[in-house]
Order: sequence, then structure tokens, then C-alpha cells
Amino acid sequence: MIASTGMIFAVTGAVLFALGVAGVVLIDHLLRRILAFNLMGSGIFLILVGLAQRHDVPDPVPQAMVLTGIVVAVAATALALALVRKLHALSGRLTLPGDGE
Amino acid sequence: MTAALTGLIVVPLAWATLAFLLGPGRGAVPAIVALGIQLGLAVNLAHGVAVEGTLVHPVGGWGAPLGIDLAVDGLSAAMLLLTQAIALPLAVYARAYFKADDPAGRHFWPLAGFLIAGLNALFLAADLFNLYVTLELVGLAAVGLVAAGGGAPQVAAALRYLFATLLGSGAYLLAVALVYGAYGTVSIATLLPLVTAEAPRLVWIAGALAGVGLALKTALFPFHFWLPPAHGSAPAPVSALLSALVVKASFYLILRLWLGPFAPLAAVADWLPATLGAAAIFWGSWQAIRAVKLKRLIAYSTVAQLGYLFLIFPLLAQTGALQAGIMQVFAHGLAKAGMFAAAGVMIKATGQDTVAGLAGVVERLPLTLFAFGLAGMTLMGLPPSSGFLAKWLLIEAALAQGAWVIAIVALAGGLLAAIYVFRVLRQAFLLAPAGGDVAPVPRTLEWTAFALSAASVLLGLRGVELMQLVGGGG
Amino acid sequence: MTWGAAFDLLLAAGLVWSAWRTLATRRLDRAIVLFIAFGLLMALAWARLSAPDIGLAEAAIGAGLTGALLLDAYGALTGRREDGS
Amino acid sequence: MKRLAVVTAALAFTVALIAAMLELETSPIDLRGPVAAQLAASGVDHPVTAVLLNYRGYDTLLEIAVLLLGVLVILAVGVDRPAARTEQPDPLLETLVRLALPLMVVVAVYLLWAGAFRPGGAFQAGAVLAAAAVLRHLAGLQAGWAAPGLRLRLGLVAGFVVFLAVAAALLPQGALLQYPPAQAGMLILVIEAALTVSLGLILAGLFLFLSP
Repeated sequence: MIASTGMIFAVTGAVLFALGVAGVVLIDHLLRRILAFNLMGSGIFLILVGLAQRHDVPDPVPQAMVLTGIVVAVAATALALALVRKLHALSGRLTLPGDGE
Repeated sequence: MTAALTGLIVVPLAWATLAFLLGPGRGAVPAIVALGIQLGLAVNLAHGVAVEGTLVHPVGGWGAPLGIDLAVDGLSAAMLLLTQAIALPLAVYARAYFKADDPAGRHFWPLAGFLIAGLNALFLAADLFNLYVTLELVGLAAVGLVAAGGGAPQVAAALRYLFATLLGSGAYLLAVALVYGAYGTVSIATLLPLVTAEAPRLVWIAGALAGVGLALKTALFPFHFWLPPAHGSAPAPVSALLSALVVKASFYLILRLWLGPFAPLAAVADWLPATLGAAAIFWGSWQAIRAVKLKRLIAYSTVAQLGYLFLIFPLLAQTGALQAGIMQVFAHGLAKAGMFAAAGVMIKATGQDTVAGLAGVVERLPLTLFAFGLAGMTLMGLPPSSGFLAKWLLIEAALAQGAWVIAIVALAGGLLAAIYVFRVLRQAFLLAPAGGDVAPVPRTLEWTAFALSAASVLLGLRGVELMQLVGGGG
Repeated sequence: MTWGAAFDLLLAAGLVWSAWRTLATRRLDRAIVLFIAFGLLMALAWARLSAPDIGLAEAAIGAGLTGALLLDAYGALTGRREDGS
Repeated sequence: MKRLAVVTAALAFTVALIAAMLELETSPIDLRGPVAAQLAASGVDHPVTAVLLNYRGYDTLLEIAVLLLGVLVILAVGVDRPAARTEQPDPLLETLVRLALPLMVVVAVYLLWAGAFRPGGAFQAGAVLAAAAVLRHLAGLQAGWAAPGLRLRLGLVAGFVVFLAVAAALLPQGALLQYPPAQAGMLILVIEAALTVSLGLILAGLFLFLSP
């Protein structure tokens, strides 16, 4: 079972999630932090589908949930980018005040 | 009842869309009318739940676990009632608050509509993944409301808020993924008998992730860092909505999971939320006492008041503890909406958002100051306010269990609240500085602030029905 | 080990590597390109997980649209900085 | 110091999570059975589409609201769009895009139609339409969008409105979004067609409302 495709990608998802969260917490640059959020999200999606399909039988329910999740993620990303661009236009900053101190 | 239940989701979605179609700055009147209808639906639903008990609505007709169920019990009916009861006066307030050309108000109505739809959908959801979608709806709408038309500090606060809320919902979604992996379902009702104290380790991790993620969204100490800038820099109607309702939504979800599917696991950690809650009361109150800006002060007070909600977790074996928690949700919701609304009036009138700038407000805006005082009374927990009732129930439950530390924390928190409330009142009673002119403010703003604050006090006299609703259907 | 499992492991390693490089690389434009590559590898992973629907959406939305948004933002942010305004 | 603490915590969490995933046994509930068993009554033959638009259609409805919110917040924040580019677009690129556009529309229609019985559907079709709009923009054939007029606003919400209206109109059937099995296929197609247009506009809008 460990070598099933589902389990391999679920484990990968766990690594990606941790990588993404560490990036979100440690990186101050706002664009990079948005990248880290997307990596975190991809990790979660892989776990959602991979874990449910750990016996390599396709499960449409988590697949549909991930489709929903991808769409939510792009909406959140676009929104975040709009805020970053606005902040940059107003203050010239690409980090949040108080971060990295 | 079915019509009331589904209406509470469909109606706000419809008017949010309509407001978007009507274009920037428009949609206030349909929103207010619709919110009136929604309040009626929520009353109807609460009455129905009180009489007939829990109602489940299988969306699509499939039923869980294949489909998604909506469910309403006493707890969710109470939250729905509070949401509509606060949103309606705040909508009236917002209509008078945002001038026609105010960039902050141009997109207020559709954003507020989606926010309220998301809140209602959250309180009605009975499916962990559906709850995730509602959390995102609420979170992104709230971020948009904070950011709308603002300057750099406001946009920075919105970004910080966005990152916190996305991290929180990310942790929650991972929890959902793990639960689905372990049990093959995300329906709360289906999970209920499956989760036991012998659950696989993965489910424990899921519980911890959901708890941490939602605590971040609720701004529980030490995750409160995002709240004061966001609630402190947003326009007053937005701050009121966020402080009164949005943070309560993720608290509600913690409570729902704690009492529901994760109950067998939650027992091992019941002291943890209470400890953090106590820390929140002291830290938030201290920061409120020191705050220079008025809205910052009120926002830190929210951090402190949220702390009380978490004191109930070790006491949930007592019947009064849940009622104390819900009474505190109502008390703080109404009082904080009233207080931010009053602060909005004072800021508009004096032209500055500082405590020091309030000198002379007593002569110019007596009604608003009275509203602020009434809300402050509720936050301090003075009788006969609902805040008093909440603290009374909490202390009673604590003493019944011998948890006298919690009782002492609750009393100390009331004293600290008195310090920051009186700081504002004292300043307002000082003589106005010479030449400090006060801009005229629409009377509607003053009266809606007063109505909310007065409601927070008067609820203390009519709290029995609310407690029966929560105790009976919960 | 079967060929399928070997491919999966290789793909998993590629995902982790591109994710790591996305965060660690110094130049921001390169980070975004790496992120788009990561998205395309994700699409492959979805195909391996018998989820072609997600694969299509990931390629179009996850890698394509998100990548375009990021590159556009990068251009706008760096372009303005050069103007000095 | 913070860096070390975060990295250590992340590593420890990853190890614990992976270990816990590996020791997981078979889950007590398996929805694959019910999904397949009800497929005939769902109105579509492709299980993922059945979950997305029928069994869990309510999730999708709210998710479209989240997408609309994305556009709404971008408009509310009021990003100052950079001035229009002055350089001439590459004529070769322009020709290529002009050739590709009709093809992309065909692909979108195919994906929409295919979603009923095989991978595809409104999301993928909408994404292709959005990609077409973004390509047009990159080739200089399409300006960025300023504040949307009524027609664009209508297009943005059309899919959501149709979806919400169908969901509410089916309430007399017993529940929100409870399709009568005989009409389920048709209703889902109507919703998906409207969604394809709106999703295309929304996804394109996420890009074009920010661009010159």
C-alpha cells in the first residue's frame, strides 16, 4: 500500500503543505508569500485526493472537492495580488510594516 | 420552517448579486428590506426550533453522506437570530454612514451581502467541507470590506488579515482532508458515531489542525495579531460587522466541532482554550487601556471579550456553561456593534480617531455618548445588562465545578473593562478645546448606535427565552 | 518496484524540488516560472491519480491563469519601481 | 532563531503526519458505491460532474459566490491600472492568436458538452474561454477592463443567478437544488452553459481588471 500512487502523492502533499506553511511564516516578501500559500494549498489538495485513493481506486467526491478548492484558491490569489499591488502603489512597499523586525 | 431555513441563504445571496448588478454605491434599500425579511425568517426559524426541535434539510434531496445536509438546532438558530438582528441596524447605519462619493462605500452592499450569506450558510452547514467553503466566503468578503477604498494602513491591515484567514482555513481544510481519508465522509452527523477516543492518530492531528486554524480565525490569543489593525482601521460599519459577527462564526465552529464529532478527543485539552482565553482577557484589556486611538481601543477590547468565550470549555459539563457562552456572544455582539457605531459617530464629528480628541463630546453628542456608555456597561458586566447575565452564568458554572480561577478571571476582566471604558467616558466629559468644531452627523447614525447598545443591556432582562432555545435544542 | 511507482516517485521528487526552488530561488521572476512548472507537474500528478478533471483545471487555472496573474503582478510591481514614481 | 524553530516544527509535523497517514486502515464509509448507484438518477454519466453539480452542487453554488467575491474585491480595492502599453504587439503573435481564438471557443464548447459523460465541464470550459481572453490581451487585441458596465456585470453574474434561481425554484420538489431525475440532465446543462460564460468572464476578469 505504501507504494500506491495515492499514498505517494499524499506523502508528497504533506511535505508540500509543511514547506508552504514554513514559507508563509518565514517569508516577508508579499509575492513570495502568495507563492507559498499556493504551494500549501496544492499540498492539501494532494492529501485530500491521495489519501482517499490510497488503494488506487478513483474517488470522485474528493476530486470534485479539489476542483472547488482550486477555484477558491485562484480567487484568493487574485484578491491577494490586487491588495499587494494596491499597497505597493500607495506606499512602495512589498512587505508588511512590522514584519521582519 | 424549510422556507425560513433556505431563505436565510438564498435571500442574502440574491440581494448581494442585485447590489452588484445595480452598480457601485447602490443596493442599500433592497439590502435593508431584505434584511428585515431575513430577521423575520430567523425569528420564525428560532421559534420553530424551540417548538419542534432540530431540523435537517437535505440539499439536492440526497441526504448525507452522499449529499450535503443543512441543519438547524438551538445553537445555530440563536446565531442566525443574532446575525440578522445585528446586520439590520448596521445596514441602516451604513446607509447613512457612507456618503455617495465615499470610495469605501462603493462596494459595501454586495460585499456585505455575501458576508451575511456566508455567515448564515456557515451556521446552517452540517458538512465539514461545506463549512470550509462558507469560511472562505466569510473570510474573503471580510477582507474585501476592510480593504475597500482604503489607504496604505488599511490595505496592509487587510493583507495581514487575508494571510491569517487563509492560513486558518488552510489548516482547517487539511483537517477536513484527513477526516475524509480516515472515515470516507465529511458529514458531521455521519461522523458523530464513528469518532471515538480510540480514533487513529491522524484524526487527532486533524482535530488539532482544525482547532489551531479556527483559533487563528477567531483571533484567540496569541493569534490575535491581525485583529486590532483590521478592526481598528476599517470604516466603522465594517468594524462593527467584523467584531460583532465574523469572529463569532469561527468560534461557533470550534464550539460545534468540540461538542460534536471531536468531543471524544476534546476532553484531553479542555484547559488549553481556557488558559489562552484568560491570557486574551488580560492582554487585550491591557492593550485597550493603553491604546491611543479610539477604534484600536475597541478592537483590543474585542480581543479581551473573545477570551471569555473560551473560558467555558472546561465547564461544558455544566448546563449553564454553554448558555453563558452564547449569552456572551450576544452581549458582546450587540454591545460591540453599538460601540463601534458610536465610535464612528464620534470620529465623524470630531474628525479624528483618538481618545484624546473626544473632549467635549458629552455636550455635542450626548445620545452617542450614552450609547457608548450602555455598551460599556455590557462589556463590564454590570447588571442588568446581558453582559452581567453572561458573567453570572459563567461564574455560577465555574463555582459549581470548583474552578474558582475561572470565576476570578471573569471578575478581574470586568474590572479591566471598566478602566478602558471609563477612560473614554472621562475624556468625553472634559471641556471641549476652544475652536474645536464638531461636524454635523446624521441622526440615524446616533439612533442606530443607541438601539444596538440599548439592546445589549435590555437583553439581560429577557435572556431566559434565549437560554431555553440554546438549552433545549442544543 | 513497477515502472508506474518509479514514475510516481520521480514526479513526487520533481514536485518537492520545484516547490523548494520556488521559495528558495533569489530572483523573483525565476521563482514565478518555477511555480508555473510546479503547476504543470501537479497536472501530471493529477493524471497519475486518475483525476483528469483536476489535471485540466490545474493546468488551465492553477498553472496558466495563476501564472499569468503572478507574471502580470511582477511586471507591474517592478516596472513601477524603475520609474521611481 | 525563529527560522530554526519554524523549520524544526515543520519537519516534526511532516514526520508525524506522514507516519499517521501510513498507519491508516480502510475507511468505514466508501462513497464510491452510492455515487455510482445514483448516477443514473443524477442526470449525467460522469461521476465527478455528478458530484460537482448534483450531489454536492450546493458547494459549487457557494464556490461561484467566492469567485464573484474575488472580482468584487479587486474592484473594491481599486487597483490603479498601469498606463496602456505603447510598444507594438508582435504581428506574428497577433496572427497566431487570431487563428487560435476560434479553436479555443470550439474546445470550450466541446469541454462543456463532454462534461456530461467524461472529464470536462463548466470549469474547464470557462478556464479555456478565460485563457482565450488573456491571450487576446497579450497579443494586444484586447484592452484591460475598467469599471464594468451593466452588460459585463450581467455576464459576470449570469451563471450564478441561473444556478441560484434553479436551486430555489426546485424547493417545491422537497429541497434546495433537488432536480427531478427526468429533467436533471437538461437543468445541469443549462446551469453549466451559463456557468461557462460567467466563469470565463470572471476568470478573465481576475486578470483583465488588473491590467492596462
